[in-house]
Amino acid sequence: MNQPAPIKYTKKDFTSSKDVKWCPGCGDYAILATVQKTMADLGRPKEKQVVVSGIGCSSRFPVYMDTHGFHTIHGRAPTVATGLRVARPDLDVWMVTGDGDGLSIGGNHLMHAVRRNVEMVVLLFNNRIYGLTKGQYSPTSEQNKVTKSTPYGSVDAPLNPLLFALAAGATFVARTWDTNPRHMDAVFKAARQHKGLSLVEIWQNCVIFNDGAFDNVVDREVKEERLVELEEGKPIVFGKDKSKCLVLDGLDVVVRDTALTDPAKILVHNPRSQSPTLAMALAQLSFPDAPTPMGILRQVERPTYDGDVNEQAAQVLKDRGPGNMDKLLRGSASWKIETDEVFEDAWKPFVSKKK
Amino acid sequence: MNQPAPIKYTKKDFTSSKDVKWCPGCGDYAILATVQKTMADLGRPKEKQVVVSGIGCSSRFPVYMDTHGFHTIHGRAPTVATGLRVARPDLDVWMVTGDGDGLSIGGNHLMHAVRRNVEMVVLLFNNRIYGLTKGQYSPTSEQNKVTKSTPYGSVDAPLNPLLFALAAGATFVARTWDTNPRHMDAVFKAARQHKGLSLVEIWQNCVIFNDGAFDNVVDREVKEERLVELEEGKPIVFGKDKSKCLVLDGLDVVVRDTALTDPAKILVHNPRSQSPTLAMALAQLSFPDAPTPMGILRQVERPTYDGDVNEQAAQVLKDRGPGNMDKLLRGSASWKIETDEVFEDAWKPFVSKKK
Amino acid sequence: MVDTQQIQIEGAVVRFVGDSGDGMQLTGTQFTDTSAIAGNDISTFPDFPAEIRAPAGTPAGVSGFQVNFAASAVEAPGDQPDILVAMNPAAYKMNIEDLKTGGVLIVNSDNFSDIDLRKAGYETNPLEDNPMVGEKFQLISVPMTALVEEALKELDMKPVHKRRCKNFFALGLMYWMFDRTLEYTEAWILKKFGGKDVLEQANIKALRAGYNYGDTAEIFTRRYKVKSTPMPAGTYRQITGNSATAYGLVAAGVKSGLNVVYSTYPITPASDILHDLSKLKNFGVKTVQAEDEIAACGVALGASYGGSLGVTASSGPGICLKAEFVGLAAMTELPLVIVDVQRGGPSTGLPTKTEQSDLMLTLFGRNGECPVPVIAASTPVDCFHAVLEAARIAVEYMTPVYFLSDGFIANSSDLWNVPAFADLPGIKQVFYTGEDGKPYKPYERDPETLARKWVTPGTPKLQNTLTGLEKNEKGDISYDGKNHALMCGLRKDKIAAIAKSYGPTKILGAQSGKVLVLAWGGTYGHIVSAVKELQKEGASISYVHLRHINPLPLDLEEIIGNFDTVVVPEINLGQLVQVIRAKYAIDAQSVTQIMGKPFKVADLVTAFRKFL
Amino acid sequence: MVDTQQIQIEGAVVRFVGDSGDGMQLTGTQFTDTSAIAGNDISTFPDFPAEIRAPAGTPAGVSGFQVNFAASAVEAPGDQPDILVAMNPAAYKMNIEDLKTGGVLIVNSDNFSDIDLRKAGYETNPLEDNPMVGEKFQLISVPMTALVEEALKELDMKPVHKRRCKNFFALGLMYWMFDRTLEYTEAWILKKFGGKDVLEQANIKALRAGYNYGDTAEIFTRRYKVKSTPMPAGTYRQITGNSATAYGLVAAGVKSGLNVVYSTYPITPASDILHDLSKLKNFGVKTVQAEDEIAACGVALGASYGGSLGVTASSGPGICLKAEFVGLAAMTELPLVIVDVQRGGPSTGLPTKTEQSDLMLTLFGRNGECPVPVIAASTPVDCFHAVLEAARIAVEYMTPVYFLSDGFIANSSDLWNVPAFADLPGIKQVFYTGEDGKPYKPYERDPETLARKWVTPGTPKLQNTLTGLEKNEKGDISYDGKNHALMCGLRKDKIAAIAKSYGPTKILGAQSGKVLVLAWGGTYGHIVSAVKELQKEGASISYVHLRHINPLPLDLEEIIGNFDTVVVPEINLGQLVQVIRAKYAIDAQSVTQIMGKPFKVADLVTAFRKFL
Ligand SMILES: Cc1ncc(C[n+]2csc(CCOP(=O)(O)OP(=O)(O)O)c2C)c(N)n1
Ligand SMILES: Cc1ncc(C[n+]2csc(CCOP(=O)(O)OP(=O)(O)O)c2C)c(N)n1
Ligand code: SF4
Ligand code: SF4
Ligand SMILES: [Mg+2]
Ligand SMILES: [Mg+2]
Repeated sequence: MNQPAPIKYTKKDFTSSKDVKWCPGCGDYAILATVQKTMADLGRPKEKQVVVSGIGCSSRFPVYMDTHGFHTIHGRAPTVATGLRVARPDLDVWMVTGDGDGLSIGGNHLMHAVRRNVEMVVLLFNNRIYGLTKGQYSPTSEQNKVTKSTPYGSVDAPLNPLLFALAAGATFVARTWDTNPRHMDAVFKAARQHKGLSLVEIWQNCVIFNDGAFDNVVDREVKEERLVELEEGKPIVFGKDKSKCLVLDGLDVVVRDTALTDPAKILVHNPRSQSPTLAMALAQLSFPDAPTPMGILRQVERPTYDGDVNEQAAQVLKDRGPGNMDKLLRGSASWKIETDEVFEDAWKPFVSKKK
Repeated sequence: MNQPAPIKYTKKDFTSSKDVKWCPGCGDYAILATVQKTMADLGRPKEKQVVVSGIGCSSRFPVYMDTHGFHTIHGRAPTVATGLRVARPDLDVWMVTGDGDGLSIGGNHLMHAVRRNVEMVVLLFNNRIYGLTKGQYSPTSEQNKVTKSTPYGSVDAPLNPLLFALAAGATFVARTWDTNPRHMDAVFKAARQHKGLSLVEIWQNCVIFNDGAFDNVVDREVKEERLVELEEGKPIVFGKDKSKCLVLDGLDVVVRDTALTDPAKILVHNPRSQSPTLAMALAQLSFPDAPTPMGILRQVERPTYDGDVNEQAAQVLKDRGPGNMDKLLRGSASWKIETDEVFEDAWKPFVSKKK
Repeated sequence: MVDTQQIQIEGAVVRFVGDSGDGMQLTGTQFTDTSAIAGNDISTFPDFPAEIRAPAGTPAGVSGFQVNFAASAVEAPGDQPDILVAMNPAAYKMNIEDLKTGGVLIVNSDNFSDIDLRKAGYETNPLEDNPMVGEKFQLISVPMTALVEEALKELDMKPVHKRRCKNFFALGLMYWMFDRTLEYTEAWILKKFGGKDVLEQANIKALRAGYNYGDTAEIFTRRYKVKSTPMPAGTYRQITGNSATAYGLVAAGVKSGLNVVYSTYPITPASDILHDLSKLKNFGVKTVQAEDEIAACGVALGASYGGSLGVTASSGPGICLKAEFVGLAAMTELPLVIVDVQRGGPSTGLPTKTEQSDLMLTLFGRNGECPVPVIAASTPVDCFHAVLEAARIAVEYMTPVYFLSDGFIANSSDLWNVPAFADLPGIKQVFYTGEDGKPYKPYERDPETLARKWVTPGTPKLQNTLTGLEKNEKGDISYDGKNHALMCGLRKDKIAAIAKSYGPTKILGAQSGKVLVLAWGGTYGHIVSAVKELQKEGASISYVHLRHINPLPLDLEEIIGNFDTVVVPEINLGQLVQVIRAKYAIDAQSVTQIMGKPFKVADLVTAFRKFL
Repeated sequence: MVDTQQIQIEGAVVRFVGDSGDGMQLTGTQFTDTSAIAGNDISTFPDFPAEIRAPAGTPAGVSGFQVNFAASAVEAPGDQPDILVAMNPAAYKMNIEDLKTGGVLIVNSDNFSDIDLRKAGYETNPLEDNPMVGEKFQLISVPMTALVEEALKELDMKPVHKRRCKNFFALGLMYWMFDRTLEYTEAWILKKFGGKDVLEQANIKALRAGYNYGDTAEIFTRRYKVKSTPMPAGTYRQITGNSATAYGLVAAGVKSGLNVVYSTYPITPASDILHDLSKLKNFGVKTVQAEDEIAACGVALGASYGGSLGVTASSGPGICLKAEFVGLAAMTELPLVIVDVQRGGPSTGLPTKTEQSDLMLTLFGRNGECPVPVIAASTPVDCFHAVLEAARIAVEYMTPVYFLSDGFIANSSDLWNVPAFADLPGIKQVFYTGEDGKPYKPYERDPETLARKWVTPGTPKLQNTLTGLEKNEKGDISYDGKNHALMCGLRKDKIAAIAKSYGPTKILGAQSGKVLVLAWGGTYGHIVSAVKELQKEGASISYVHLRHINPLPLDLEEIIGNFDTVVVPEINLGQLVQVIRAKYAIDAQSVTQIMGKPFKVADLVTAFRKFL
């Protein structure tokens, strides 16, 4: 479908009148500001932007947007978003969730939405903690984490949100982080323009309960060496003066010295390859063994559930014509009675079985 | 831990007195017989074998076993099994589930059990249909499938159960099929002996609602060309006279003519590599592009949740000594009153706040 | 030669029983259709096991279908069969006790071999040396298998396939017995196979063989004739409760001008509604099979948020899972219909059996003060009208509504004088788009209905965010205590106000007297039969059957006040009775049965008599 | 020089209010501890916003802590504060209406700048030109920020950190005002910082500065002295309801000889129980933070199946999700304790506010006939005893049990005369291992309790499979109608039989009379105060507070019969009242308030008076 010409908006057009109630310094502020900018830049009709969320600090997001919104219940936003897209394929659906909302209680719904490729942008605010309930560990918390609920350290291994999405058949998977508005904005725009479900993991700092959780990678001092911004069609190099690169060793992606590596061997980023294996290999990279990849890991086309549901309905309508209610009610095995006699004892409380 | 010497059992020792109520010809019968044989061969104490299941034709399984069993509710067996292992690490837990029970309603619980690596064998009976509710499509049904609930064909893309488990961090992942008792038995034994969660997908034929769903791969006539039995440390070759092999092409696993391939290039199966990428690549293979891999795709060691929970409890007990209830109740900020005066108006319905 | 008498009777109850694989449901349905078309009123009761195919020949695998047909109004499928057709010893075993004294038992004697008997748990043949034979019932043994094999001997089919046609033989025999034509069933077979299968011929031949056997075998001493029923003019059909529910939902969509998004997760006995609706995409219906019941409810609510009529359905275990979402729907005041086709509980319970034990769950099974309307259907046909009413309330009052059906009415069928669609009541629905230019307050209410305005996303200028948190009239989140009290009160009053939209409650019988029977749901047919029986005896007993359980009709208090005793019969351990006692502070009496099946009319008569 | 009078008073209600970041909860707790140790009885009420840190200085971010302390028994935290300490204009705004006429308002005047006023939504300073000042209350303005900065000027700290100590200044001032020693709080500070932080010195200095300010500032005309309370000998502590619940569960484990597996998913206001229990692994407690509430319940049930005491906890929205599993626990008859710390509903509602609106949910929120015992705690301390009782019933009767607490008692604290553990009641628990050699029937019952035997996996020879399907005494799946009726009846009777194990119901007041107040849960403290007040006036009013809501005490019917009117006060729209009306068919009257907070004693007095 052709998008109509973009409408001129400013960030303010997407800012609701409600007081923002996150803690001062919370990473959520920057994400909110960026999404407002992204929407303004994209210029799609604002009344058609709908933000659906679950429960959590992050899930308060729609309250602060001057769009339509639905702050639903914990973990279930993907289902409401799916219903909305099935009913209203004309709307742009944005879903906001947290690492607890989306991967703990809501993991199954998110997985099935991904599998079905329901067209929406999923913004997964990953702060590796339960913020709103005041600091219990989450499915993305590192092992041995000491939190309110794990005074002796947590014992579960963390989940990798990107790998999770890729295995479920995600068509668009990306990662970005709260202190880089430029990067967030670019990723959000690409996500919105993708036809299908776009899952964006956003590393988000919770200043109160998990402050600095991502500093070992995103801190200004270290990030050059510890994260790599993926760019389609470009060799994957990073570090000071791009002195390091990624190459394939069998099925493993490993770090090498750029200077000592045959340029032809340097891995070229291709988010559009049909097989998700490269994206899966990249998704597994992390500090300290390798740089954390940021940007779009995968972007491919596949029919959407909401699209297909509506197309199938349209096709049936075309093939069979609009349903005739009287015919439906009579069914294929009815018969007529012409004489008109009435039971003496016919009594029904609501409608008469026989008039 | 050393396993004690195996006890001598026969299959009959694991057969309950209850009438088996599956449809004649159902693949479930062969799986039941094999599990009974596997348990007998392993010779672990039968009273320590516990089968936990959800709801579905497959989930009736424990009723037919002469072991302890819990036929729970739909999709939730992983949670009950987790609780059981946390409470009772001395028991051998077997979990039985279906493609609906385990991947539709129960997907999240299964994922979190896999992530936590709770020690149990999960037998996932995949018949690509909802059997017990009489034939609706399931999350593993192929796209466009016409079923009772999808008269015009289903529109969701199927989920790959093995990829799903691998992305969640599974330490043991295998696939087998109902018409090969020898293969099933070997896989079940390895799964039981693995320390951690062993996920075994079993292709199971539902004669009533999805008859022949796997025939295009497992049928006697075609299986030599269309499936490959993985063996640790062996080159992956298949077909008549092993004329075909798998090789790596970048990150893709592709089929080649064995005769035309440098033997050193033929992929050697290594389920024990730390990175799951190979297993993930193999899990994606399927007819018609490639043979379906059968056998153990991945088998690595990682601490178990149930083990760690119990170890941590033991450690705390060791460090702090057995808890003293009176001390606990008094807490760290109590004070004594020696005189003994009583309120006139002290009235409490149950216990007196002050005696 | 035996003389076959033809006897004119008012009606009869016939039960077909056999193995799950024997096609008893099909046989029963055909027999019912033919009886209905012949001009009888009918009521049916299918009863089948939870297993897909329990081991052939065992009691666990027995499947049955009972039909009551008569020349006068039929309200229930009948307590006891007059005629029992049993295809094997297991079926005999599980059903013989129900056969009416003086009834007729017809068996397929070829299926009473030693091996068959053993599967049913018999050591010896219960038909031999059975003092009941002749005394309690008349036995007619027919070697159906052999007769079918003989009839099909010319056809090129495997013997096992030939034997499968024996249900058509039994059907043909029953057609002979009740002097029916084979016309309807033959046409059905032709339509089904379209000339493409040898089975077409086989089934027709078996059917005729059964009919002819009756004519010639000289073992039947009686043949029956049921007069056609005097009926008002109209178009008639049979319909099950589940199909009626499906059609009622389609009708609700068309009447309200909304698309219907039906989102569910399969569960017995609700799945057939999905199966029906998934075929009707050209009626503006979209169906979603979700990953679980929570998701199903969320998808439906998301669709309602988007301006469709969201509908979700399940049975007990799945209804439990929807509670949190129903709370959100109540809090955000969006329309939603939740269909609960009740089955035996608690927990997984008795999945294929009927029960009325989810009433309290639907009334109270949510956190917080969260009143939700509850509507119950009384008969298979009534499912159509009652679900339409549920949708009306959902849309006109902006609220989730529970619609209660049950396993009995869901699978049973009765005869339906199909209404003209245009004659059905309408559903008022308007989306608000700010046309009055007033400042928009999401929770401003219609002074009459107390419903808030329905604004869908996509509406320019009226952006707002719905939330399950408490909020004020402007839709702003509010933790203010007074506002909370106000909002809880308004939500309660809105639901209470729905009762103003009902018509007057109908009473069967006198307006005052000794006993008022007060009931709800799928027990209607049996209770009305019992009450009429007692009324004929002159007993002072009247009957009110509730469609609306929450809110209760406004005139109910007055009606109740006119009777000495209120008796509440239910298929549970007493649920509505608690509601009535709590509401009116009266000592209402409970009559219950909880055996996975409908009441027996005779049991009800006995139970009611105690209060007279 | 102003003369400071020292006045002897019976008790006082003090409320500290400030921004979420101002440390009001800590300040209140310290003040309470010191009062308790000084020999007063106490009752507290913390009240904080749902946001972690709402924007500083705004009304949404106001956090409060109220304590009632006295020389005689204190049952509730008090309706209105005598003294209000307000740290900023927003706190002033949200609380000033509650201040008692003639009370004292103490403000941090440094926080009433224009910018602060604007954040609170004021155009002008409400303290200036306010006719209420002096008339309705006495205002004491203290430039706390400046005074703290001054007191800490020598310390090497950022100014922002210095300013954060102002809550200790306020605390010191209140200690002066009530003539308390600083001892306890100073010891607490030393223990907390262990000499490692400059904050240790800073806080102590601020505390002393506040105290000294009172001594020297000459603006306080009155100082108070609350006598110490006469108390029975014993060891005393303060405890919140959530901690008491945690300890009660630990006690239940030790008393029954079972490990406790506490499995939950975080939710306000229940999470603190998890936080407490996760530290107590050396008491045989294992804690599991599950992926959601369904899983949490499944893990607990799996643990019970394995022979531990499985416990799960949540609040309203999460309790909804456990319904299906509770049904399975009831059907398989395994012990399980489900803790519901109620909060404002429906839906997400008012997460940090209190309410009693999940009673009907816990009584009826499951499919099928599925009775489950419901126990409610009445005070913070009672949480300990009531949850122990819940565990006793779960284990001795092999059943899931709901334990109801609420946001008010969960976070409030009262004084506890700590019992000796040995004096607490025991829990009888036996695993069956086939020792009597009889054939094992999984659903054979103890003739007294009707409980089935507890056999855990691992037990040789007694292999059996539990299922949520209906089954017979032998544990075999059964779809037989009569068996179903029998089993439903037995499960019901088992729960009913629990009432035989209760002691006699205690009545506060006469055994008969005009009004019986009948209540449950965390309203106890306020109701008992109101009833006593009326009794002092000579009114014919008595009071029964229920711990057991299902089954109700056997002697309740008789008690109720001795009063003209039964009045049921609740923080909801009337739930227990429905149960009482339904059960006894009486016209019990409802008194409700639903504002996210406890009753006010005065309101109750007024409400009860109407029935006298
Ligand atoms: C059914 C239900 N269970 C639990 C909760 C409590 N709860 C609210 S938010 C939350 C987790 C928040 O974590 P996350 O999704 O990571 O969001 P964050 O606050 O970190 O942004 C929980 C457990 C709830 N509101 N509803
Ligand atoms: C909460 C709940 N929802 C739905 C059902 C109905 N139900 C029973 S089994 C099943 C699916 C079975 O499919 P699968 O797990 O693949 O098992 P199979 O029968 O194919 O072996 C469903 C939907 C149920 N029993 N409980
Ligand atoms: S608690 Fe953490 S995530 Fe929540 S608002 Fe505060 S800083 Fe942000
Ligand atoms: S329905 Fe299918 S899966 Fe179920 S028992 Fe029958 S054949 Fe097996
Ligand atoms: Mg988080
Ligand atoms: Mg299946």
